[in-house]
Amino acid sequence: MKCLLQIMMIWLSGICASFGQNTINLGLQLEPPNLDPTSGAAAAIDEVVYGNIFEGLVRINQKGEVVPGLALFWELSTDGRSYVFHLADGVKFHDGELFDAEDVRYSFNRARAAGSTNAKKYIFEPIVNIDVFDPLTVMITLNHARTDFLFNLGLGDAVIVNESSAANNAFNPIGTGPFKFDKWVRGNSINIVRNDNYWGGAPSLVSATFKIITDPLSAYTAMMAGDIDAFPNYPAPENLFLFNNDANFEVVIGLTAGETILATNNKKAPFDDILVRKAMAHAINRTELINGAMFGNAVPIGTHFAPDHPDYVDMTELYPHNLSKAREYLKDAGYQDGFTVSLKLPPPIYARRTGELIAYQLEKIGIHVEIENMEWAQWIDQVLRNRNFDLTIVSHVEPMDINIYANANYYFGYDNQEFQKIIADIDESSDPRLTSELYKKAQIKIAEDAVNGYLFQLGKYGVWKNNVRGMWDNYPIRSNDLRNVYFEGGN
Amino acid sequence: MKSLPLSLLVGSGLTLIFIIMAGLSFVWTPYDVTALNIDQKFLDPSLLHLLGTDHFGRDVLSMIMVGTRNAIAVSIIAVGIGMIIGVPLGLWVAGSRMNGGSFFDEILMRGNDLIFAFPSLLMAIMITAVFGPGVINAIIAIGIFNIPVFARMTRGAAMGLWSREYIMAARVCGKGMWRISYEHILPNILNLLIVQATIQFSIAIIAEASLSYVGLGTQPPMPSLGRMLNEAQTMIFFAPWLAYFPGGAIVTMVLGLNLMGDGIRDVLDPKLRQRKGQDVVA
Amino acid sequence: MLRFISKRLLSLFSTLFVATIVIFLMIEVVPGDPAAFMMGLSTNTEAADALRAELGLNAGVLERYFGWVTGMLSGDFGISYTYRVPVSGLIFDRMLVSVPLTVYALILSTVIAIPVGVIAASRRGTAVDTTLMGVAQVGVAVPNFWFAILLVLLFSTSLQWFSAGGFPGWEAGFWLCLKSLTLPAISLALPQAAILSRVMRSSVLEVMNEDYMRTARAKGLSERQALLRHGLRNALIPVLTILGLQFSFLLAGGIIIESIFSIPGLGRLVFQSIAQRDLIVVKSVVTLLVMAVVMITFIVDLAYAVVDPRLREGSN
Amino acid sequence: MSLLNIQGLLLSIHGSEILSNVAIGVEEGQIVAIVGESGSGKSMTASAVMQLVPNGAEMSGNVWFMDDNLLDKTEAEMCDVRKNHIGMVFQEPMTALNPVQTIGKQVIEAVRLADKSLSKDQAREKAELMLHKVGLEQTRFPLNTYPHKLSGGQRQRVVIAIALSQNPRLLIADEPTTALDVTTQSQIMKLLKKLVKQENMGLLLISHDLAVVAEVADHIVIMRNGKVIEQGNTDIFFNEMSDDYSKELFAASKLTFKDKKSEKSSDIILDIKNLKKDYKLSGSKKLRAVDNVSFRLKKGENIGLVGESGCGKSTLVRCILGVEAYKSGEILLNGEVFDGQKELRKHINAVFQDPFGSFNPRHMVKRVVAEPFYLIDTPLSSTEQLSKVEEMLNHVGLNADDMDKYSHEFSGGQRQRIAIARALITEPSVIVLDEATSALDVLIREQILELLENLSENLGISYLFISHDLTTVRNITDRVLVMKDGIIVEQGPTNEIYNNPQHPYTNTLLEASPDITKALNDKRNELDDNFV
Repeated sequence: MKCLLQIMMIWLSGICASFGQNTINLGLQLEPPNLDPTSGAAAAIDEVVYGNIFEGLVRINQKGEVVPGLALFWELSTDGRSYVFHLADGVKFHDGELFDAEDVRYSFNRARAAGSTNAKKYIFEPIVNIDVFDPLTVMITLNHARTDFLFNLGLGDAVIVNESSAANNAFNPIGTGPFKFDKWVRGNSINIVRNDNYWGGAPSLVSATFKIITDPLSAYTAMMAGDIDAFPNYPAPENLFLFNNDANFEVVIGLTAGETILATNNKKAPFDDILVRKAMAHAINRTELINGAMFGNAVPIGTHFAPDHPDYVDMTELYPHNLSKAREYLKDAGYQDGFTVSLKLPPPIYARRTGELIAYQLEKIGIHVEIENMEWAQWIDQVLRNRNFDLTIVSHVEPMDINIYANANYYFGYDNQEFQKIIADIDESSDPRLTSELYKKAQIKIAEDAVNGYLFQLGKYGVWKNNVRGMWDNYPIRSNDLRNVYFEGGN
Repeated sequence: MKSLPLSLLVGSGLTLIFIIMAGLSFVWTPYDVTALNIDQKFLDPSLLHLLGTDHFGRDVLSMIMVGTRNAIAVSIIAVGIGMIIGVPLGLWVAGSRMNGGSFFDEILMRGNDLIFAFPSLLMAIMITAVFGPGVINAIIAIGIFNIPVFARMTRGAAMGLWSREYIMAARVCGKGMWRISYEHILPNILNLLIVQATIQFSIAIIAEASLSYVGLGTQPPMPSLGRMLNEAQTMIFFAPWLAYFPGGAIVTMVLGLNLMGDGIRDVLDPKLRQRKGQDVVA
Repeated sequence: MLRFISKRLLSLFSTLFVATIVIFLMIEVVPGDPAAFMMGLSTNTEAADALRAELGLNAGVLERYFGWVTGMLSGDFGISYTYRVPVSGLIFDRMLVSVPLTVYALILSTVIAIPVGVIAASRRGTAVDTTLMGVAQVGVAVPNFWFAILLVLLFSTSLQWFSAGGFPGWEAGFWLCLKSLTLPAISLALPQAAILSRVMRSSVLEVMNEDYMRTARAKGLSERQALLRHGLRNALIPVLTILGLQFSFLLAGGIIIESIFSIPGLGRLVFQSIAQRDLIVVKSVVTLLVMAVVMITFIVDLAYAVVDPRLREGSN
Repeated sequence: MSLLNIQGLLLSIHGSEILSNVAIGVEEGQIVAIVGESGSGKSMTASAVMQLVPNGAEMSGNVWFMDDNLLDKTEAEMCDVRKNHIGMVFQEPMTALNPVQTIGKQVIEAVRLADKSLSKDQAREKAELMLHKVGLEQTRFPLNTYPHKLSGGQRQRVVIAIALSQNPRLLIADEPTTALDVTTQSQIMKLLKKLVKQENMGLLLISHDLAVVAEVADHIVIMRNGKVIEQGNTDIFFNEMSDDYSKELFAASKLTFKDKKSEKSSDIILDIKNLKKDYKLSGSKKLRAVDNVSFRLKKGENIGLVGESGCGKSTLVRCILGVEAYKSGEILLNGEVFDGQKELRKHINAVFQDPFGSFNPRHMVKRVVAEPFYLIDTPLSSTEQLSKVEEMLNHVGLNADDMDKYSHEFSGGQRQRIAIARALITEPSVIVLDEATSALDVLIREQILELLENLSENLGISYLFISHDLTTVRNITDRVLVMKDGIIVEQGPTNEIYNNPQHPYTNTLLEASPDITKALNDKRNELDDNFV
């Protein structure tokens, strides 16, 4: 029996060798709660389904650019309010249903309806009209021009779903993408297989398995043991160098859209005093944070904007690490003897490690920080909803989310009319050059106001076997689009 | 003069070492455990840093000293809670049962069964989920599960004593349940309680380590042995000492306590059989 | 015997009933709600409210309690808030991993502990006894998660005998699954084996002092024969209790081990569900675990009755 | 050639000598009794023959069994000897059987150990036969009976059957009846005697009670402190014994009568009226432990309450002592209704059976004896208390220095004295003596009884003397109550009850009571019969 098994295994491995590998095992640290990207905000959903199972009218590529998706091309009216999308022909959902313009209308109407559970309902708010001209042409009219509308349509929250299957997408996702959902062993793995009828040319992988590996120790051992071919976002930057030293692996350190900030409760004393915030900004030593917490694998930021974005302004030298200056500001604010604050930390390891370092750094200027580790649920409850906090550390992983500073009710409570005006202008702007200028202005404004402590952009630590090709280097959005992934040396 | 059992000598020796380490950490540690020094991270054990340094450049020996102190403090209080509530409860129901009332006894024993039926680590996690992670809640979570242990043990031992003739004699002298419990029962089960307390103490140390391993015990910047192990686990491939030393410290401390418990039992009552296993599973 | 069983069953059900109330109330006071959790950093409170309504979180307390309990009685544990699939299926899948893991660990620990305990007891006072019990003392002192890390370091990384984690699923074949459960089972089993062997040893020692052992010796049985024929079965009685306790402890206590080895077991499910406030899963799993403990206690009681005829009559 | 011949047996455990130069012989068909107090080495002698001695024991000398010196045998060879030649019966029948195996299995095991050639069915048959021989009929006690279903006496029969089923040449019985009631005791003794004659075995019988063995033994060995003091054939031994210790033992075992002055006052200090007490059993069933018991105790009078285990006497005592509530009836103490109230408690106190369990091991004697002062409303100063304690210790024959010792520093007899001192300290009118002398060796028992008698005369205290043994209460009581199944079946002046029992149960009890004089007479008659 055992002997037979061995023979079988040798035979099987022979097959694999002769045909080249065409299935991939990917490591995923967080299991998605469900597989419906249009409901809920879990990034882990997009990491599995975006671009693989579901597609939107447009797609975001790994450089963060908007490229055609289900809409092969589009026209924008001169007032910037109306988009006419020309859809790909012959596209079928995985269940065989034909995709057409009605699906676009259905998907967007569903997302903006009252009672929608779409986490980014705001994307659809500017829509006033969706006109289906014919099955392959749809016009979307906005209340006013929005330069970010197309980009937003590329997000996972705006993927196109079919009316007949939408309700079950949470556990049986039906999309139009190059991969079909196969099965999900909860807590263990999610399997997707090639969609041979894919309209855009089938991918080279026959199937892909996302293995859920929550524990960073397992992540390491699973990689080393070869159980995993690729870990798109490896959870333990501290031992990345071991893979770097190993010729069997390739390590690609890229960027995510995650601005990691020391979020500060601007409505609460003493942080309502800009001097205090400036003092803190000077007390923060980004180099030490990045070395200590991220083991050198992160890019410092001085404002709430992705450093690889063309509009990014480097504000890191606005408040350089300078303890005496920091103390001076504190003294000016009347806190020469310091004060005690709490620092509520959510579970991710970057937050916990950075938190310990921040506490140590602030201690040096007399701000005594009491760390309170908490779960996400508690953090959301206390920090995000009830704004019951002094300081916290969190990574804002949504792309282009500087507009959150315009919301005076957002948890860090930055209520500045000047800034709100800038964002409003961005919303109104239909001129990309102007928009770009406004974004820069916005970045400078929040940096100057030291709304939060801007620490670093979260890195994306890609680790894969050295024959894996076509993985994303960066996470402009959370996606592991596998359409271009293949094994070198395979067929 | 009877010679002391080896287990007692070794056990109390080990325990003493840790108590001294913990006590010393109040006044002195080789390095400041709250001072982070990134330049000094992952240093091998050397004369400068006897047990090496961690990812923040902290001295592992100093952290173990303070971590031991925290573990001991948490365990003492948690076991204390268990004793202060559990022992009188056990005395009470044993007394009331021996005096004819079995109602409260039934309630307590059912309650005991109920608590025992709940998976302890899971409940500790739930408790800290409700009240937030931290030392106090860890103490409560561990302490709660100590109550039925002591209540049950006290009850059992007390029931055995209640049938003794000197209790009968005391009852004939008109002494009430509580007076008898205090004068006659308690002093005679003290041996058992001490032995049980050392066992529970060692269990509490492992429990504290487990809780802080999952991030629910002692909070940073206070070092804790369990959290050190958790933080170390992704670094063991290049800095294994980060896992060896704190783990070794837990093992030695618990070993010391268990040996001491065995030793005390042997000295106090050689006939007392080893019954500890039942309670160690938690 | 029948009265014995019915009496135990009655206490079993009353314990379970009280347990459901305790669990439900405990879950009620847990702060944070699943809908908000799922919306993450989103500013959209409207969507969270809609989600809350969709998940049926707005019903009254009593309504929810009775809905839950009556649902469970008919095998319907409700729909997971986060996964949106029936909780019963979720739990069942995890049980397919946790129960075998627990049984595996228990078998390992029993197979190690019983001979060790018997040998140590029959050679009490000798170097063999001292060595075995010394090792057992160390075993008791080792936190299983630390042991697991050491095992990984040794077997998965240095020797590369075992894969370090993950579970291939039963359809991948029995041996493959067994292999992937081996390291976790060992790390769970060792401390338990240490405890069990100590219990076994003292139990055997106690039995060896019993009068009926003397009777057996007087019949002409050697010490060894007497132990095997008359002692073991009696010595196993306290061991049974420990085994029962250990089963339930291991079933739930694998949380950390399951996480270290990336095994999709019950412990990890509940741990993750607590974090995600998927409370319907939490309360169902906890109820199930409590039920398991109570059932096991019941089974152990029955086993006692099988081993010990005195208990069959339910006499005191 | 003797069946068993122990010569110059020396046994020491971890260097301390337990047996020295013991020499005893047993012939086929002979019953040899070793008699001695606890610690005399009698049980160790039996263990030494079986070679079932504690770890660390070292032996020298010779134990000849037929042609073999057992001391030379290896453990494996000894197993064979135990299988085939020597059987043993122990003191504690309640625990001597494996509780998880049927009696049949345990007997069959013994059968097959001794004779491997037997088939399963044959072994079964033999086991049934053996159980029949010891009086356990198949119909009532089938082989699949578990030990817990049996009473102590029945279990002892099973143990005997086990020993017997191996057709031993020698049977060793170590206090086989000590844990049993008198009536059972006499049955078991008769059974043993019958079996010895039937099988022509040798029996080495070990007992602490001369009276018990006198009836059955052919040869008596008196042991003390690990040495054989004196031995001889029963018929002549008692006449020819020369050692003082033997004489003392004999005297203590003999029943003597003293005439009692019967000038009792008519003051009734304890009046029990129609007392009833029920225990709830499982379900709605009840056990009436005390059923309609009435009696009166007058000042200066001593009453004996006699009955076997389970007759309800302990319950009655607990009710009288006010530590247990009763169902109906009345207890009048000095004319007042007593149901445990503290004010009346000083009039009544008790001495219990177990000299080792009667004191809190963590309290010194002065604290133990002073405990009843708790009952005094106006507390005495501690010096007053101490002088009172001293006085009481003197009364019971102890010294004032003993106050500062712990109870474990005293022997059993001394402890009972302390217990008496404690009972006396509040100068009660009644002392309940609950089996107060049952656990003591015969000689000590004598002394304690004497002490009690003196105290009663000097202090005018009344005793309620509870015992399972009729002979013990005979000399100290004025009246006797016989209790069975919760009912007082007979009561009357002690002499009348003894000489002319009315109730058949009383009669049985009396018959079964070991009585050395009677035993010796019977023996003589038996011999005479043989001559005729």
